[in-house]
Amino acid sequence: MSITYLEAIRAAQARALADDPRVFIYGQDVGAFGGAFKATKGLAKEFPGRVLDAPISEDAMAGLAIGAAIEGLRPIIEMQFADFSTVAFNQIVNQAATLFWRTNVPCPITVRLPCGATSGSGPFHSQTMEAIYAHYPGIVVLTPATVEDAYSMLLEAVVIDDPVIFCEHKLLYYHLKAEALPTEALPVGKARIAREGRDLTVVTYSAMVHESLAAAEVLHSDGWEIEVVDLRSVKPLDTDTVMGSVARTGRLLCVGEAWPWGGVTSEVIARVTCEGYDLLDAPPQRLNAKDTPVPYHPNLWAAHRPTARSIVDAARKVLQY
Amino acid sequence: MSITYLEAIRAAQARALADDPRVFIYGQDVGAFGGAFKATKGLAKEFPGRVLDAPISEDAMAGLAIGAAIEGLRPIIEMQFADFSTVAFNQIVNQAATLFWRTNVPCPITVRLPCGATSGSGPFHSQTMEAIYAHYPGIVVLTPATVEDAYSMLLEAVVIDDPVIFCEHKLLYYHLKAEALPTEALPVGKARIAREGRDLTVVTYSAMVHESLAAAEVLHSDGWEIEVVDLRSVKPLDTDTVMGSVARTGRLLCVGEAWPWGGVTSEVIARVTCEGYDLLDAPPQRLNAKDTPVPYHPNLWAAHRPTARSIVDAARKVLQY
Amino acid sequence: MVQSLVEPQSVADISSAPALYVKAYRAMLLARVLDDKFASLWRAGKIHGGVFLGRGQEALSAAIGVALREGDVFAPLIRDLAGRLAFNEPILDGVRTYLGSTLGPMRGRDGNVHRGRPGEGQLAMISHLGAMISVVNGVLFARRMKHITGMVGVATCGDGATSTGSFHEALNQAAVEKLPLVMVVADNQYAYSTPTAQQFACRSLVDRAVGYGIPGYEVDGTDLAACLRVVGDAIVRARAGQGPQLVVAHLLRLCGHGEHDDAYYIDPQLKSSALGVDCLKRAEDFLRQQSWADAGTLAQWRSEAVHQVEDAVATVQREPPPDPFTETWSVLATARLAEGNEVNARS
Amino acid sequence: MVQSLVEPQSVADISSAPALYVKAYRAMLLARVLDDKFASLWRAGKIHGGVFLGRGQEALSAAIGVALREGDVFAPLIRDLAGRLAFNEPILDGVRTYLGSTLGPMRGRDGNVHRGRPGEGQLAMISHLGAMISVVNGVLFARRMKHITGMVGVATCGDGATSTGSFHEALNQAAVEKLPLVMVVADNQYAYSTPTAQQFACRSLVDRAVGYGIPGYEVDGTDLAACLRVVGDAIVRARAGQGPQLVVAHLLRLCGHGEHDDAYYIDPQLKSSALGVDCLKRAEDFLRQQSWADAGTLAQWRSEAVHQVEDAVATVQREPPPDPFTETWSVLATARLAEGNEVNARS
Ligand SMILES: Cc1ncc(C[n+]2csc(CCOP(=O)(O)OP(=O)(O)O)c2C)c(N)n1
Ligand SMILES: Cc1ncc(C[n+]2csc(CCOP(=O)(O)OP(=O)(O)O)c2C)c(N)n1
Ligand SMILES: [Mg+2]
Ligand SMILES: [Mg+2]
Repeated sequence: MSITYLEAIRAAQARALADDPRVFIYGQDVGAFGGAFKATKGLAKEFPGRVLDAPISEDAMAGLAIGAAIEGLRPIIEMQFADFSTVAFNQIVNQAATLFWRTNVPCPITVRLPCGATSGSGPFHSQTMEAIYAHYPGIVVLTPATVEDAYSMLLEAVVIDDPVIFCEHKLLYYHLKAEALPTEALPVGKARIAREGRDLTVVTYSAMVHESLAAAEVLHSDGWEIEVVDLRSVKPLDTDTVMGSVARTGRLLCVGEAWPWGGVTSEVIARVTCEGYDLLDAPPQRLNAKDTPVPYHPNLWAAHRPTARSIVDAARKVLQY
Repeated sequence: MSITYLEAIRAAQARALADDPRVFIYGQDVGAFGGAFKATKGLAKEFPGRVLDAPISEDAMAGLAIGAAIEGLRPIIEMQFADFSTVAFNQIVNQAATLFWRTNVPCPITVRLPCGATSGSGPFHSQTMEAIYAHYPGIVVLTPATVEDAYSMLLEAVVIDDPVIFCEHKLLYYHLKAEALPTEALPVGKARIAREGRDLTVVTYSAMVHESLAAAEVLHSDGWEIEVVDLRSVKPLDTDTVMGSVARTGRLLCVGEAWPWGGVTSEVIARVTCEGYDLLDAPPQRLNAKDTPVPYHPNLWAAHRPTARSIVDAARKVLQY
Repeated sequence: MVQSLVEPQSVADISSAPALYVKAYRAMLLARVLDDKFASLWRAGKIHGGVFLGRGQEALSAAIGVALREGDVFAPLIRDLAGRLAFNEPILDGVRTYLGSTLGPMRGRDGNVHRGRPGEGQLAMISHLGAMISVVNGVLFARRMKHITGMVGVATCGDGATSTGSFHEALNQAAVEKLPLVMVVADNQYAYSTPTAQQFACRSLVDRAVGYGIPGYEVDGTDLAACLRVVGDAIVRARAGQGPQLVVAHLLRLCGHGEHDDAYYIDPQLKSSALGVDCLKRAEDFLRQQSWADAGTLAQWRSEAVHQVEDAVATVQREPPPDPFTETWSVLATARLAEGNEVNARS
Repeated sequence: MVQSLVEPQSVADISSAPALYVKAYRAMLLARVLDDKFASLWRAGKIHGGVFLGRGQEALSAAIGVALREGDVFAPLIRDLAGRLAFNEPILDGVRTYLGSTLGPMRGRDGNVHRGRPGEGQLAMISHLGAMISVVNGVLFARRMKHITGMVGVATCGDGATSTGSFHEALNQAAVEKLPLVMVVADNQYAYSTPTAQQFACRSLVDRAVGYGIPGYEVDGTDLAACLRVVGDAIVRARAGQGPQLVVAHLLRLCGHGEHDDAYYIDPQLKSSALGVDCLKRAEDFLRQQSWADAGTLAQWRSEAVHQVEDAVATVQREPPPDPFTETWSVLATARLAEGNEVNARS
């Protein structure tokens, strides 16, 4: 038996619904249809009245979730694509994110964002929005890279008493597989050493973990040992694990699929250089998507995002310093 | 005669309207009333039919501006407070910012955002949003700190063929004064050395330029010479001027009023450490607002944002390394 | 087919309900006195930020408050002091929030009208207009999931806020889900300085109701009796499971947008029209006409209100302001995830 | 008072206008053939990303296209191939955009239905539903500032998109500004898998018109003659300065949401109802009934359409795909501000 990243997301939602009567799912086409990506397939039937279709009203979807959370429920909202959460932005960053701080009433909502570029999807079905949400106080931003994390972190997202932006990567939905669902997991807020190494720390998250692991493999055949840190959660960001790794390797490359200005990569580099400057034996580097919208054509798309190959090139620069 | 920051903004709009028949202003209460802050006072009368009240529809306000820009006009949109631009967010980052890249048709709109915390304004009338907009490709983000820049950069914003987010700081509106309007100016995209020094570079922008200058003055009496770089524009960001300054001082402190995660300060530090690592004699540091919403009460507000005093403290840390 | 006219009234004539009328009137009066106090504190420099009054809208707002019961949910906006008080918001909550006392529900973190106790059915508005309505929907939706019936949610807004996308999405959502939402729109002729002609082009905002497939009612917002009847009926219907209800009240804002605004732009013709009548004055006249209160009683009620307000202000002025050193500066409910302090130390 | 019913028609009966009907029919036919080609290219793996067809909506869409003139502006959505073609979008634009040719208007940067030539009145949709309508308003607003009259803008959307806040804000804005906007809503009974019962609760979406203070018309979207008349009239009225117009067409989506979707969820009763009639077939029957075309002519037109499509596809398949090395990777129009390359080099 094997289970995909997408199936893990479905399974986590099924379990959350089964375990806790306060959980419900609301989003466009999530009901009988099972969602645009089938992440809620069968759940409407299995949990009658708890998996509900929404009108095309993202602002009101988020608002409804917040109201239900005030009443003690634990809504999961599915945005059909992460990109469309821009029209729910205000409710998320101003209403949900401030509620507990302002009123002492927690706002345990989970917003699932199918994120990330896939070939042929173009500028409006490809975005990763972690940096935007992480900028705001009061939001937890999760970016699972593995089937196991997709499952365990989504379960934990529902339990967390704060608004969680759950960034699922569409490129991993069908192809990424695991043998089984995990029975235990690192808690949210802890990064994971996805591969150990001594020469360079690559800090990354979401789909870029896999590109980075592939790059590490390539560099391994050249004799380099690359340590890959999977952040798992970009806010809170586990600076300690990152610094621990940099302390061992002395070198840092940050890789993200988002745009360069103000993304996870600049945040990580700022933290490491401000707090762990002496750990570095070479200038840190970062690699992001290019600073244009995500292109439609596969040729452009492949060049727009970091890949194992461009990560290898960037890594060599840091290693050769 | 003296002119305030706010009057400079009004004067720039008057001149833009007078110089170019393609310019118009659209926003809530900007017409006969002259805007919530009086930034368009008298303009509706002086330029009949070209300064128009909008309904409370920020999304449609931005959309209308984009359509008018497609037709070759040069709209200026006033958001009543920067905070409310969250409901125009989608039109700005997905429609305006991508238009030229997608279609080759430029989108010369200027969105004026009255930004920044003032005492008693609370979580929803205090935000600075430069980091959010700068993250997206296709947007120019300006953050004038002086009366002269408020004037010249707003004039230039209207001329620029791309969407410009013009971040005016409300705290500077009435109190910041200059003798006269400038006749020449640094172009957008160039940072300015606001104060020369040899011991430490403080990189900052908007209202924090003044807190930083005050901090430099305090440190001066201790014998330290602080160089203050006013970024003026946070995207594009003039890395060259920043690096030139760090090359002279060997030390870097970045100060911003926004929240810490992914703001201007982390972007600047990431750039300098990635590209100018060897220029640094000490770890860089940054100082931002605290990672909570902006508090209402003056006591909390004053502690939430960086001030001359906290900048002095942070600077001493870098200097003493 | 189009239900945009006021339907025949289903509840008894208000003249048989003096107790309710008096209750509402006293909430109006208390709100007016407290609002006036806020204005004078503001002029004296004792209040930071804006002060927003409900002058001229007390009848409408109070009519909401008295029709609500424990277990209902209310999302008031800036001109709803009367409704808040009638729905049991303690006077101290308003005073503490305006003065930034740490003992208030917002603890100095948020101010003025941005207060509430969401856990007790009093939502705490964010500034973004239209944003609270779908939150009310969410509360109602949750109650339904918990099989709680017989309760309602009321959201209010002005003419200007009806132009927001959020207003539309939320009303449509309530209609689709048949939630017991009562949306009360105070068309007070202006949104800040903007007259309704620049805000909408329909005859009356009640004409929006048919487009959501919900009933809509118009009411003279200067007339407390009418407000009690129309708002009360709408709430009764929603409570009885008849789905969302829209009430549009016509009235005039009898003050500036905020106390910083002298409202010079308000059309004098509107001021002298029927819309410009002061609902408090009108209610007093009515009380006297009906012989439900004489001049002495009215003076007595007013003096009680003044005392309540003065007591509250005196109490709060002795309370501690927030202290940045004891403030947690932490934003998450989930303590173990709070990197706030670290980041803050770090930043 | 309420103008939600179809008004008496002001233009001559369509039977006196065969040329217009034929023109529209041929646009429908070409669109159907081209859509089918896109679907088959997609099945063959030649198209990346989604393919979205207008099957069942060609009559409504073509009626828009033929009523527009040079100088008008059109913001089509995903099911508007017929309208695009009728409003002079070159076939090559669609084919090049779907196949990602650098010679197309989107140069491989954007794909499929996200194409246009905004400088020529053909707006290029972004995906976010509702977002194009206020952009049309902006174009119309600008024309008015330039004292250009007699032109119109048409925006289209589906039943689902009417639930967006953007739809509401834009319609209200157009009404307040009295812009010559014609909003055409194709109520095709589903938004992706979601039936209209989960999308709105009013009788018909045309009931929204009164709430904006604009006239609204309903039309049978399967009937080309009716579409030409109702859409044509609305456009005539807007052109004549009568302000925004809402047209709601009733029809059924005769395909999946996209080609990846088998649309198993569509109610069979709807398919066999009057809504489920194929507008293309119905138009052919009408052409024959009116003796405006016989079987031979129809076959001839179809074969011309097939040739046009095949030629276009053959041409584009020889065209170069985008090359990441010659691509500028620069996003600003203002070249001197383009830090793109630096950042990109930098990142
Ligand atoms: C989305 C949004 N845009 C702008 C504002 C600024 N603003 C606050 S109150 C107001 C006018 C509100 O008018 P109306 O809804 O009629 O309420 P009234 O003040 O008349 O009671 C405006 C524009 C806001 N709070 N939210
Ligand atoms: C704001 C927004 N939310 C969600 C989507 C995803 N989406 C694309 S098409 C669609 C259904 C649209 O339905 P409708 O408006 O009825 O048009 P139809 O497809 O039926 O022509 C959805 C939900 C989107 N494009 N924009
Ligand atoms: Mg109003
Ligand atoms: Mg549809």
